[in-house]
Amino acid sequence: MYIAVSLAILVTMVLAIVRALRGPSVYDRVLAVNVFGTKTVLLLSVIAFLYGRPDFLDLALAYALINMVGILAVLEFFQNRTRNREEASRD
Amino acid sequence: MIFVFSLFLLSLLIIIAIAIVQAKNLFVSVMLLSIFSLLMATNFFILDAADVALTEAAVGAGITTVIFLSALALTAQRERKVVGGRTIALIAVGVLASLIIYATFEKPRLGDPNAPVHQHVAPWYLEKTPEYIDIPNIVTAVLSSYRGYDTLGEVFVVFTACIGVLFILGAKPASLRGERNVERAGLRHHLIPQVVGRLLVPFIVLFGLYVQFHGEYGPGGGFQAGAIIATGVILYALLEGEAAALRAIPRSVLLGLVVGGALLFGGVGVVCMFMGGAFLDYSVLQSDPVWGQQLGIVIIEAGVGMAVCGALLSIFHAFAAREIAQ
Amino acid sequence: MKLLELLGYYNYWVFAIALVIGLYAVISKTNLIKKLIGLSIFQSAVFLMYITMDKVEGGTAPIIKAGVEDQIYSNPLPQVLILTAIVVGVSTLALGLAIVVRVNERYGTIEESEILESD
Amino acid sequence: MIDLAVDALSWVLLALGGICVLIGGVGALRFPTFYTRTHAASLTDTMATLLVFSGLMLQAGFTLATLKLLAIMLFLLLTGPTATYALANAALESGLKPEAPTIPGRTRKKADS
Repeated sequence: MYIAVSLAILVTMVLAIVRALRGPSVYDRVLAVNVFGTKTVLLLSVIAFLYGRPDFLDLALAYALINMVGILAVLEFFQNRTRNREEASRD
Repeated sequence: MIFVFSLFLLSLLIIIAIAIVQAKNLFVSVMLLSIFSLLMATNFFILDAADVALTEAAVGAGITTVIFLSALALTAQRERKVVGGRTIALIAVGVLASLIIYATFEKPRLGDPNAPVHQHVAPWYLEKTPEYIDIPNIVTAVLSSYRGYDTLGEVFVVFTACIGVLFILGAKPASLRGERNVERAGLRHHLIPQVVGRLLVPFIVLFGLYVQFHGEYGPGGGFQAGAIIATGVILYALLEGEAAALRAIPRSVLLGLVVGGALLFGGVGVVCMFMGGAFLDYSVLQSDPVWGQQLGIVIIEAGVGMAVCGALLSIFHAFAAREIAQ
Repeated sequence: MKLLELLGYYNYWVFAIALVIGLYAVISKTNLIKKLIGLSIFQSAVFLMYITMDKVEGGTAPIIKAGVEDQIYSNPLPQVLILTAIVVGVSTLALGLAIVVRVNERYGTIEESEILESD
Repeated sequence: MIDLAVDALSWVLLALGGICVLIGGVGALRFPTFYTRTHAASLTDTMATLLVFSGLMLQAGFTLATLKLLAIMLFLLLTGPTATYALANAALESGLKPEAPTIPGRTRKKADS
């Protein structure tokens, strides 16, 4: 059963990668990164059970906690860029 | 079965690597680089390297993206079209790739227990660690005790890189426009990230401390903990604005962490010498050599964690300050 | 076993290909940030090779489980080397990016060809 | 008997979780515009996470692993939708308009009437 679930997650990872490669907008790529991040957490948890070493869930926990930081950095990046453009057009 | 996963993930790694190099938009490259890092961490995990996977996760998930995005905000986002020189480069790397692949057939295959790597010092580490140091995580034991010199060197490299970034970005830019020097608000007007992020920051720091002090028993240690705590503070800086993060942890404290961590590491080594042992030989710190080793490892890991956390945060603030100044 | 033998070389092949992809970016791209991205791919490829070497068949991560006899553990040494190298890698990457930022301020571009022209 | 029932329940949850992951992945690939794709992707963030982690928790029993799984699940449920929000907001702020797509060869009668 673990294998079936991990296969489903792997297929979804491929779909996310296809989305990341095809774009078309940069936001689609960021979305794919986000989907890929959550899928990695799921895959790591399932693999920990498949291995029979559930004490290695620390890695999944780390990703669950800090995956969002990258996406928030993207939000701030776009926000600052938009603001700079507005200021430049006002000048 | 797990090896089929590995095969699959490694193939994805190649596809992503090609896409990173092909992408004309540098922002897209950076985004794909974070997928690359996730894949790399999963592969490390499958190859039994839980500590390394945790390090890659701590560094690759937040800090690399944040630093790259700050650099992109300060420079151009698109790559110009290049003309010429492509074919020669392609031929050169093609030849190199086939040479390396040809050479790999001489290497022992994956997981071969008789490979030369597994014959030299590794069996000794695995066998003697319970006797000499008595902590379950052998990676931590090797990192901070048997190969303490290496780790000291690496900590000083991180220290030097941090000082270098501070020197290079610390100088005032020539075209400083005075009145534009306003405080960036961060994501303060986004209510949802604000609430969730504020909830997460203490948990990230707590998890970092867990990784720091649980490093003797499970995957973890100073390097990972430093990176995770730095990520937590960076999240705070993203949410509340960079100035608020600097008010919480001022620059002087950050520099103190970097210098203090490196000095703590070196200092323990010198104390060992004064107490009659060799440099970084912790056995002499206590009357019982095993206890001495354990005490030494805890102090060393704390030093590493302080230095890494301080260095990464100083680097982040250096980039962010440049962004506001421009 | 057959499959495992094939895979035993596959990891090294991926290492070789990822290495040359990174190298290609470093030597053929003129954009300085792209060069640094290539450098970090190159670096990751080297990490992959080291970690591939640490794997022992039927082994597990080198964290001793209490009360379990004759368990095979993977080699801790490459893990130690790479663990420190990852953190060092990100700080040196930041140093490189800092230099690129200063180059951009001085020359107004991060394309190598244009920098060479303006000098 | 109880063991078997718990096992069966956890398998059902895991299978449903796997199906949810797949559906979300296909949606994120096939949907026509960016905002619809975020909608599909959020299915994998919430429902799939809940199902897969509940299944794993039933398998783990009362151990430290269950606690860790619970923590991972809670954090994922918190961060996933937040990240999606942040992303959609970034797209909106940078001027990507949420528009209904016009698919050639397919008339949208309901929307018109």
